[in-house]
Amino acid sequence: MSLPDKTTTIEAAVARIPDGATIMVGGFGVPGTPFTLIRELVRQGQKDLTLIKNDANETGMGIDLLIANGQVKTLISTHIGLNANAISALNSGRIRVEFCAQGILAERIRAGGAGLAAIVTDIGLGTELAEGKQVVEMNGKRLLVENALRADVALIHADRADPFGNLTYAATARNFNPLMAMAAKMVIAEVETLGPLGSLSPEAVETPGAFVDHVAELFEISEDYGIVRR
Amino acid sequence: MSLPDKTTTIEAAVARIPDGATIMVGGFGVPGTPFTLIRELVRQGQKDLTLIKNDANETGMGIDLLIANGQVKTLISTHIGLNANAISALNSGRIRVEFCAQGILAERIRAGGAGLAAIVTDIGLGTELAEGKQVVEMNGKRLLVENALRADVALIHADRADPFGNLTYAATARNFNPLMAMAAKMVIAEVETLGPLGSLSPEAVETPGAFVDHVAELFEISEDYGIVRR
Amino acid sequence: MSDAKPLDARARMIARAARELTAGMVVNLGIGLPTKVINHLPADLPVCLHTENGMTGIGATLPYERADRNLIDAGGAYVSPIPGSAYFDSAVSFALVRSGRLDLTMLGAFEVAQNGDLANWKIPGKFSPGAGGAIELAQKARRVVVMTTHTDRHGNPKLLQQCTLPLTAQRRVARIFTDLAVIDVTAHGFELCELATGVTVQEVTEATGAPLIVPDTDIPTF
Amino acid sequence: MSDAKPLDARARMIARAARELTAGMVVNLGIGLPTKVINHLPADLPVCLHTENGMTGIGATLPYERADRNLIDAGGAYVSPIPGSAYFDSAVSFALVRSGRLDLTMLGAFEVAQNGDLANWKIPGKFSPGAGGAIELAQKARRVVVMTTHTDRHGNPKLLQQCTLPLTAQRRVARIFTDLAVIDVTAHGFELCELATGVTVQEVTEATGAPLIVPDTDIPTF
Repeated sequence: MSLPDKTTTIEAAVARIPDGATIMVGGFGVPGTPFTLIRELVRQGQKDLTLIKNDANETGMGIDLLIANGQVKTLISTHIGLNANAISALNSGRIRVEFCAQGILAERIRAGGAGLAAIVTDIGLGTELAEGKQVVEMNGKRLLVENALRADVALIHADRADPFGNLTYAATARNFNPLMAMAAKMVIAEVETLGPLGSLSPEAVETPGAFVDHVAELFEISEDYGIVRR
Repeated sequence: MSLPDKTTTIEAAVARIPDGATIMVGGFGVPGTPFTLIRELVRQGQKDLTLIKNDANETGMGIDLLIANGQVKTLISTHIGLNANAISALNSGRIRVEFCAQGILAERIRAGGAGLAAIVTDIGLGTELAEGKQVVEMNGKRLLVENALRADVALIHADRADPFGNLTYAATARNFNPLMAMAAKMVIAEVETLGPLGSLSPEAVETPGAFVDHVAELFEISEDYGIVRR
Repeated sequence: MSDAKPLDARARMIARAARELTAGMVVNLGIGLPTKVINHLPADLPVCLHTENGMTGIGATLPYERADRNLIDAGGAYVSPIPGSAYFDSAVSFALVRSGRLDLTMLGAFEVAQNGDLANWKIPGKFSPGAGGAIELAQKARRVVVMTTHTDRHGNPKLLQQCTLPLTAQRRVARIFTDLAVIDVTAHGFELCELATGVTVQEVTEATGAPLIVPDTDIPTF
Repeated sequence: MSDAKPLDARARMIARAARELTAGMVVNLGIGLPTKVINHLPADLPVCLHTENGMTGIGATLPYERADRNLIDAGGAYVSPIPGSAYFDSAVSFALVRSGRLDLTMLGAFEVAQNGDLANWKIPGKFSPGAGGAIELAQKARRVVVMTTHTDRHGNPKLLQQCTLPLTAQRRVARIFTDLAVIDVTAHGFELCELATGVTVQEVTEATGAPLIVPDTDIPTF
């Protein structure tokens, strides 16, 4: 037995994304953000996108380029405070933003990746984040039903990969990547180093390749990925 | 800054378990079953235990010793077909068994470890496993609410560890261990190899030590852990 | 499949079922008979085998002497990794099943109904060991096929109008491989697709506990 | 703390708050002021610092020249590992928070009410960037303490009878470290515990927007 080869190019992978897609984008700040896939999505210009991402990156970086280019309709996020452009796009109504508590966003994505319909939690009770949410009663306590999130596409940044799509991540560049890599119909991973099958120990794999559809090696690590001097 | 030292002995760790405790026990078949902790629990004789474990091991092994010794009141499990003693204990009413679909047991434990109240799923709809379960309606569909599981104690078998309780697992000895290691008030890990702080790469850690309370090194890997010739 | 001597009915069924696995699939083979198809897969076929206790990329089964005590499949067989294997916990393992990443599962059966209902985990009063992972595999794999003897050891049909035993999943079985035939579950009921060598349509019809649609065309044999 | 020159009020507050961390704790220090307590922790104190973007065992903050581009804390500072650090994904990170493994979180505040309500994430019409991880930290850490200036930049009190801003969490704040005092949230409201050097009880009372319980005993200073 062998394992299927899923390697492709950044261009070909992104070309599979249609207008109107819901796209999960990995990353928390710079680490783990798939900047190259995002730049290609800007170049190809797909429209009316719904993005799901922890944060809006910073002005001029990452998904801010998609927002600035008018490609984003809705953003589901936890915190956009480092991106003044995103805040002004929100305030002017150019994009719609749904905020979610950070760990609950992680769990909703994970629930989507785990094939669950929802999670039940007390997080947000007594705050405005609970407003309008479905409530369920368990053992006499009222709790919130937070529906699972799935996406048409997940854009993942991984450190190492093999052609089957087994992935590993560097340090805090994990964050939302392993979760999103389970939760989309089409999972595209840009990877810093692509090795042959067998180059990753089965114990080191963090995202099993069975979840991943397309693997594109980065032949250059652009400045986007570098240290941000504030 | 340094990190707390949680090393102890098998005896001292198990002595912290009271009668009547609910105990999660790692393992799927032999791999990952904490046989040494279980044997010490048999020796100390704590009573009226509720066990949560994927399977009942095989006759004369693992938690079968606790069942045979009359220490188990209730078992929450997915499949006990390899243990004729457990089936006869169930049939004669000596123990009560709650069956759960395997992946849903995993998710209920994980939900407990993640501080969630429940998960919502369609698994089991149309089967007798759905009987008596709480139902919630989402988007016109009836779904099952499966409550999260937490335990007083989790007994974990790990491959390598450091004194803070960071853990790694070998091959398919992972199974329920990383999930249970998040889901109990007191987490006790028996470990095959205990190294100093820094002996595990931060990227290799599968269970962060912050979830773990006690770490006991195994100075002997007994026959229990060996190959089973059927 | 290149055996010199003729295959017996069981081996023929297994070899035929193995052809259900095609390039690119992620596949879970149930404990027992379905696991046997591994020995009939071409060495160069790119498929990913999954086992619910936490592994993708299952390689050869190992004899006890060469086994790794920490590496088993869900049936307890000692297996080996291949280049590209991955290990993961039970939550990730079933996440893969429930989220639609499992292209195919091949399961054993006590009973299959003509609407695709499957019963394979419990015989009340006789056999109640718990469902393990069967419910999720049957309910969530993209395609569910069954491999089973056509009748039980007493000669009673296992393919029925309705299941009598507790269900594993409703309306999920797409195809059944037996020692007598390959049968599809269609909107109109069981439909004969292929016959085992030396078996007649009448034999299959008689061994089936529900109406069997027999196409007008030639029926291939396996 | 062994500085030769006297500490200013802000540094004194930070140094005092650092003493809230005791041996064995798992601690999340909020972005901004709370992060500064790191520099006041004894080198041999066994505590585990957690950051919500996925790390336990946070070591020293690094200058840009020596930073690892993939290793930041939730505030974006480049940090380093220590022996025993671990990296994990965002789901595991908040699992740790929500399941009771976080012994202490120290957060900033816009407002704290005398019943322990906290508002620290939104000023309607002015500042609505999203709550990030604040709600879960405030709602689920075993102990929630706040570090903040006693009044806002206009001199208005931040310790109030009731919060006016959208809440982060209800009745969760146990203690408040300010530039003027250490104040506990009790069943009866704010209670003065310690005074900053050179600050009088009257100054604290006047800067507090709710009744302040002042014990009869000597008030320690910091």
